Amino acid sequence: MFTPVNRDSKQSEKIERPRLTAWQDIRLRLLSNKLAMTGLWIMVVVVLFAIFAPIFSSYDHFTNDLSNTNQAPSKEHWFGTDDLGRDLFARTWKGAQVSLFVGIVAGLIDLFFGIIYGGIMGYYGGKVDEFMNRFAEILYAIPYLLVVILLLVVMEPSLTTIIVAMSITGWINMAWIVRGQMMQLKNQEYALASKALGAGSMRIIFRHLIPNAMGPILVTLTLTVPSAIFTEAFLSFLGLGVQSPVASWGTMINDGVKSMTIYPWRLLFPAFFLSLTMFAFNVFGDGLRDAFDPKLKT
Amino acid sequence: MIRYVLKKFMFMLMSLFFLITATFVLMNAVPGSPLQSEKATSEQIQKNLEAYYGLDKPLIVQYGVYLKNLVQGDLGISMKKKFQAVDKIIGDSFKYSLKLGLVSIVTSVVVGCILGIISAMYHRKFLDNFSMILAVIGLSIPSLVIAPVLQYLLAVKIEAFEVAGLNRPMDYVLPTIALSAASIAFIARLIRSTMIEVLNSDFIKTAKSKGLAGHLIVWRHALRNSMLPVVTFLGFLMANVITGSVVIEKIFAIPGLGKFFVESVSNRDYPLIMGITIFYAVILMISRLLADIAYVLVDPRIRISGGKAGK
Amino acid sequence: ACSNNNNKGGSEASSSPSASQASQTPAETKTPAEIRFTLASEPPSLDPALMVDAQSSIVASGLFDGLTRLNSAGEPEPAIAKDWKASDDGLTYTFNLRDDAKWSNGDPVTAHDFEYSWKRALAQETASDYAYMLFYLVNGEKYNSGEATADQVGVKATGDYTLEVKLNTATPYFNSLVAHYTYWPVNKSAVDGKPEWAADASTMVTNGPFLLKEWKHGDKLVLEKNPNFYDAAKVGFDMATITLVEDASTVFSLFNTDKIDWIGAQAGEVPSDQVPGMVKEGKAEIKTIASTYYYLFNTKQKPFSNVKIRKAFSMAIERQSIIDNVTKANQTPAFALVPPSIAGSEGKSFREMYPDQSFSSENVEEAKKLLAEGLKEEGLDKFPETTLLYNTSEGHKAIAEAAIDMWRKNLGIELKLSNQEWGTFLETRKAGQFGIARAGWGADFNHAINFTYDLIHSKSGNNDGKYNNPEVDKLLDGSFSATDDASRLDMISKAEKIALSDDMAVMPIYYYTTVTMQKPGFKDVVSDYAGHLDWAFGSKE
Amino acid sequence: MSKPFIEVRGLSKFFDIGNNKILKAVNNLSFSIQKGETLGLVGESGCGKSTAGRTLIRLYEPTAGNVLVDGTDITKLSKSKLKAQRSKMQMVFQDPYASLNPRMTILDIIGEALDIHGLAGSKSERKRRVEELLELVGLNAEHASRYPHEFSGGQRQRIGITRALAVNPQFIVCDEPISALDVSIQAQIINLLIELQKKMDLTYLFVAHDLSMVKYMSDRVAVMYLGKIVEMARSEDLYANPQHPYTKALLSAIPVPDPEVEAGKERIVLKGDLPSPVNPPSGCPFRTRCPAATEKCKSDVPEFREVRPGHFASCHYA
Amino acid sequence: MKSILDVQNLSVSFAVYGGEVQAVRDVSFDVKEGEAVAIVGESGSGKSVTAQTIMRLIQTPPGKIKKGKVFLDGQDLMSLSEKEMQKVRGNKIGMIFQDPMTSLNPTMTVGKQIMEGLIQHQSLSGAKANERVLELLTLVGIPNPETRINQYPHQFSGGMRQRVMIAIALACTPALLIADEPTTALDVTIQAQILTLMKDLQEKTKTSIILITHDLGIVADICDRVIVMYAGQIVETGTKHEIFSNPQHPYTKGLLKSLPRLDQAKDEPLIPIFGTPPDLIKPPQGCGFCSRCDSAMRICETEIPEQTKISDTQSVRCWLQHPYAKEQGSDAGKEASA
Ligand SMILES: Nc1ncnc2c1ncn2[C@@H]1O[C@H](COP(=O)(O)OP(=O)(O)OP(=O)(O)O)[C@@H](O)[C@H]1O
Ligand SMILES: Nc1ncnc2c1ncn2[C@@H]1O[C@H](COP(=O)(O)OP(=O)(O)OP(=O)(O)O)[C@@H](O)[C@H]1O
Ligand SMILES: [Mg+2]
Ligand SMILES: [Mg+2]
Repeated sequence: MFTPVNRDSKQSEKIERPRLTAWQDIRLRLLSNKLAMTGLWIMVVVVLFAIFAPIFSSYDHFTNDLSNTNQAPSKEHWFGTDDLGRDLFARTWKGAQVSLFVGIVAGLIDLFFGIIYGGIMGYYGGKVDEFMNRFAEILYAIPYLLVVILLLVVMEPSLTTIIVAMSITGWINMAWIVRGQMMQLKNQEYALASKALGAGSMRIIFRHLIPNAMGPILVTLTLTVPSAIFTEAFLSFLGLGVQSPVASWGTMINDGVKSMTIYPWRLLFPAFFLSLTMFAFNVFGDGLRDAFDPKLKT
Repeated sequence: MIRYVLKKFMFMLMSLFFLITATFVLMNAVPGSPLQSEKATSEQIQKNLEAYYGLDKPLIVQYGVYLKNLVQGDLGISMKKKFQAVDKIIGDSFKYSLKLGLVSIVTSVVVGCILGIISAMYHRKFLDNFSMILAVIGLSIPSLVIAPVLQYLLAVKIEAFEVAGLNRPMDYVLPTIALSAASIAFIARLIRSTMIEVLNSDFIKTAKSKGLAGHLIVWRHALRNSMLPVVTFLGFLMANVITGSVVIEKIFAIPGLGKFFVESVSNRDYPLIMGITIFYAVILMISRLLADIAYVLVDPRIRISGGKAGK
Repeated sequence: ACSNNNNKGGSEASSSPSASQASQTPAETKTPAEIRFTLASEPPSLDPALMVDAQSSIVASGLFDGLTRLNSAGEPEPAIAKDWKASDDGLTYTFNLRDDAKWSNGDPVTAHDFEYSWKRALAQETASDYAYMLFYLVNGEKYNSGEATADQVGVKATGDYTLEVKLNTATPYFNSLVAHYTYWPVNKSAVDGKPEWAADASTMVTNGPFLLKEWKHGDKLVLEKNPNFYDAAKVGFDMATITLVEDASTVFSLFNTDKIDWIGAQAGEVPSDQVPGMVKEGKAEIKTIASTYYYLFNTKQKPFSNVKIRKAFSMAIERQSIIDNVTKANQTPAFALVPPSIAGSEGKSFREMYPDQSFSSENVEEAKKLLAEGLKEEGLDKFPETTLLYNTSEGHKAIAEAAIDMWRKNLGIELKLSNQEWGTFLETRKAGQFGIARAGWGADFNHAINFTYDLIHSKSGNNDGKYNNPEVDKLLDGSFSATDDASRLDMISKAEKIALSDDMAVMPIYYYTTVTMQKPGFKDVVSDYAGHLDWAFGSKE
Repeated sequence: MSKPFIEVRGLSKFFDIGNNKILKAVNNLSFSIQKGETLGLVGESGCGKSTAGRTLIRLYEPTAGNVLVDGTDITKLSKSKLKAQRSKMQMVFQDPYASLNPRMTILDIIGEALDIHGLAGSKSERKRRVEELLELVGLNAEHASRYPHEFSGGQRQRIGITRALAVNPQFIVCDEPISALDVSIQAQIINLLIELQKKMDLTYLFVAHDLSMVKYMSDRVAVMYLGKIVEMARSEDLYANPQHPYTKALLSAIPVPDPEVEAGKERIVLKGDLPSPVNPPSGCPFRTRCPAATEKCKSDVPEFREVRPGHFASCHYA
Repeated sequence: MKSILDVQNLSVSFAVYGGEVQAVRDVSFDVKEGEAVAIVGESGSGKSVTAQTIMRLIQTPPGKIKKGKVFLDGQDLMSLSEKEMQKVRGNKIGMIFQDPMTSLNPTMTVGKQIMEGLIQHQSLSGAKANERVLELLTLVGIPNPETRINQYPHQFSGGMRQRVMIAIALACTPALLIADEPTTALDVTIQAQILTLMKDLQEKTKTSIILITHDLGIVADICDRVIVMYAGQIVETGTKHEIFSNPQHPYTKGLLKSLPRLDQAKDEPLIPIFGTPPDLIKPPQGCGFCSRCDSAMRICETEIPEQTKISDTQSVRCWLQHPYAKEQGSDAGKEASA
């Protein structure tokens, strides 16, 4: 018992804690967040339904059945039918495809431009920042409707057009968020260290700073996606986006609100699933932010 | 401070100039014209109309004339609403939007703060989850849905409120709820996250070590320090809320400015488009400037100087 | 699709006992009789020369009084003009004016006011959209284009209370035409040099049954009975409150919570999903109006340059099914352009005289056959990609969706749908960038020529499908110089038949109706022939 | 004396802090360091030590002055030339928590240095080299795949040193590499630095505010006050015979971990705080806190002069 | 002398995901009236947690006071309600934190922050409180207190702020002052000012002080007794002189050795303690220092050592004090350096 042990000093450098990469760590923290996981599951289920429900449904989203208009939900039509007798179950999930696609793609594009623009603006600061900031501000204030209508002149209405339309100004908010983060992070010593090694600005911005600004970026993204979904409805209304008989949640809600008091199911289902998805997005985004926040680490 | 405001002001004017130019060009590039109608009129009538509104002149001349009038404070006359001055249209409708907007901003801030504070104080406990779920729900349901549902349930079914209009104080309730649901949620979450951080900061420990009670700590020490991000957010919120919301105005028949954002473009009412764009930009810039200034008031550490106000 | 026109259903109103009683009984404590309704948007102008739309005309019909007024059947009745006569050649009209009409500023309403107002409407610097309504006058068009002077225009006050009008061609419906708002008078002293006079309640000078008390822009208009109106006894309402509410559901809710008394006929709209229920419960009424809903074919472009294909498309549409299941307001299936409420002659409507049922029929088998033939003629082995263009609106969308579904089912053709915002839509349609495009037309005045010349004459600016048949043009041109009404209508009907039956120039779908709801106790508040609310001479018990 | 390895002439760095105010963080520094030598730099917080270190290797663009590294003036180099020079001069940062990117593995953090200068041909070579370097500072190869947050402060600081070493530098600016560390760990790092210096013939600028460590580490020590060097000498010399009143006060203020010494010590307690570098006092910058200040100190700027052989000070009365 | 604070078997842990950090493990000590006790130890050894537990400032959750009692003047603080505890904080115990830059509310004037405690505990009127604040500011050596009172913390330098913190802590003349590394964030010249001030104040007010630090120099300067903590435990206590001249625990010894003496030459290497402190999420089964100890024995890995009294005032937790070890170990690894 009382005999000395001779140890290699190296051994005392051992790290006791289980080995966790940053991603594993984030995953662990996410997994332990019940609300966020609920959000994730909702998202997964909604996406699965959006993909498979239209395939397996015995109705399609476009065939009219004028003898069966505005039917309440029933065995045949789970979500009821609309004013042209189309099956709302099929339409809701077809709409989910459009809305989710638009939301996510627009979100990603905003992310892409916002990060680049905001990253450069925030990192360089000074005159560059002033100039780029002004430009964004002007773009932000130009009547969006004009831009969109003009776009309609040069492009055919389609999902692509919608996404282009949204991307014209959508990224500005993201850029501002990223800029704020950059200004905070650019004086971090690890950025300086990289500079001391001879790294260029782009490397510092995109390898060091952006990954560390992921938290606020993700939160903004969870706000961008829902707003993109609503903007899609608005743009479709202007004739820019998906054309009937394809629907999106946004356009279905627009339609449904009008007949809310007599055919409530026409509003209920798309609105419910949209809200549910938004809810899921938000709580998941929150969880993700918490998981990404190194300050909350132990 | 004054220098700072002056400098900002110069930048604002410059931005405005570019904005005006860009909008003018865009507006004229867009198909359709203010004089069109579904029924074709004779070429001569069309010409008379163009001559009347000066649309027969080359664009650059029109632009010059517009700028000249603008400098003299003349925003022109609407082409669709015959002989109503643009500034008057904006002024009349802005009155309503401003009133409703301010009410909903105050509501957003007060309710959002309360929810956020509750959440932060009971971090990771039931009340936290409860108020955050409430907030997220507020953020998840589009106002396009909230507004008509509220209207139907509370105004039509039980007639507790007026269906439309904005005449008595009670009339503000429904549109305010619809208008502020999302920002309440956003502010609540913002406050929550900063307040959690603030509550973990050293000076709160100092306050505790003085023997202050929990509510006093939150009220005297944590709240003001948690308001900073809200103030920045308010800069954007202000501009967007007080200039009106198309959807809410439509549903509650409020004669606000919001609908003109869409209407003026649909009608290709050139002077009104320009007027509203300028007005909106000015409001946007002023709100952001006010947010900067408010920032200084909230946080004595930040002194406005040169280019870097608190942001 | 909508338009303008104004008329008064005044004659019946006079028989309203309550109205006359109310003004005679000394007990004035009764709550004032008020009518409340909504408009979707603010009247762009209340200046008769500048008005172009239904909203303005509904409000202004309470504020102004013209030479004549149309009753609910669409026939002219005396108003400011006590009587009138046309010369034998039909080119000169003489109106005798009553001498007790007054402006709201106290001035008498004289023939000079009419002369001034008409010339003002024609003047270039007034820049009136509807100046062409006055092109019937001699030199009217020339004056408008600056080729003639005001003095040369064919209107003259030959005395304080006599107005002489010279026309380019015999126009037997001219006495209806002067009921139109472009022919209404304005007060020179109020108008001259003050272009903004009609944009504010305080500067308005009017001569109608009501006075504009308050105009809160964007919010509401309040009209009060004009005590100095020459026929004040006929005016049943003490006031009218017109609020501006855009959203149909909100309007409906306002009605249900007793905040308004009327919906329909351009003064609010019953939400289409509510219509069947409301009609069933007897709460809503459906009235036909003078408007037609139709699709334009782009006749200058394959495949719709082929008449057989056009016919096939029209035949494959089940109009009644669209009406029953989509539009749901008991519209009438249309096979021609002139709607049933447009007058013909001798008390019969135009459509009664020339029914459109025989123009074409719905027949899927025939349609398929025609389509195949048409494609062959065009040398096409399959139907090319084609777009159906419509302007953004729920209603248009539903109809378009139903239509393409019918073509899909009946003809096996897949069309693309495309919707556009209004301004863009008009431009696109004018430029002919469509295969099929939605269109609609409402009456400017109560005559069949308004639905034919304007829509199918190759020179008309409204013929966006670019239909061109010289024979039709010749018939329509000829109708202007026809001396009697019967032969004029005959020529018009022939032209219509060629264009719609033989050539299928456009594809009519239905004749519009309007759904109206009103609170009990109102009398003589109606939708006029064109589908505009006519309220000014109504009353409330 | 041979030609110095680092030669700094009149180096200044001013920050424009808006409102037309200039903050003179580093004001006209001149000194040189021999190859293999350690120059210690001490001074109060905010006196410009970090700024000096950073400007020296051109992490900040100098406002004025020249820095000659091995004969090349790096203040004049173009971006691309500078990048090549960067491998010669490196920096170890103060805060071992903030100086490692929390989102990167150690392999990537150190590997980045190799990538930038193209020092590793293949992936496996890169890994091998990183592991080699880790061994050099007493860490395990196994650590390469871990993230910074898994390490203790001392280990992180060693990683920071490894990163600097990765590019085979000749000159390292150590910006308070131990002040964020525990006492028991500090010695590990100091020993490591000294060991590396011997092994690789490194030249150090060692910034710190712990005077006992600086003395132990350095061959010569420079004392900074308000952006200026007020005294510079061989370290034994400086400690045994401080000339500037600031240095004297500084030395007396260090608490010595020995109760007997502490009990008998007479401490010079300076009054007041460091003045703002935005408007420094006229004349001698130290005069506001100097116990022996006179009218002369107010008006005349003392010259930085050699008061004894190899011992420089800027005080009128030294 | 009467002991004013008596801490008995205090254990505190924090729930974190993946386990429990046992930050303080079975800590007992006392503080006598008018005495200055230093707690030294490696970062993360539980010094701050101990101090904050005495004040009951540990956030629960994630923190949890597992067991133990803390008597202040015979009253067990751990059993008080939150309300009662508020009467103790700031009134009977004052506290100073490490970082004066973040320990003051940036949005409140300095005067108000000092006044708060006075109003809370002594129900002074506004004017009276103001007077007292001026008095306090003068006491801690802040010039122009009249103008300073209305300024915000950012208008103060670090040293000044720490003086303000001291004024806050002393406002109600508490019996015990806990200073958690009060000078770590300050410069040496400023540190000297603050230390001098604290010494003066202690002489004047006779307040007992717990001074947390890891600078042995400060300990040597102003403390009477020293408590050495390692990995959540007290490994050694003794008077200042005992600890410096006769350290018993290998950690204490190592700590003293790893510091350079002013006369130490560069080629005479420092003797560091190798390795890193244990992770308290999985505290070692035996002695916490075992993995870094040169003289570790088998038993050190498995059993927590007993407390051994060296003198009336000095005691240590180390198996080397065990009679067996003394027998066997004389030739074994005493100087077995790696
Ligand atoms: N990027 C910057 N912009 C403006 N001022 C700066 C900047 N960096 C440093 N300063 C200022 O320059 C002065 C010197 O700062 P520096 O960081 O060099 O001091 P230091 O001696 O390293 O202090 P410490 O011991 O706290 O690290 C300080 O007053 C600081 O506020
Ligand atoms: N709120 C908390 N949540 C989780 N763990 C905590 C918390 N507070 C402290 N700890 C842990 O408790 C242990 C002791 O921390 P403590 O702050 O008492 O150390 P210390 O001795 O004061 O160190 P330092 O010298 O760095 O201040 C550390 O391992 C720390 O990680
Ligand atoms: Mg520094
Ligand atoms: Mg601590």
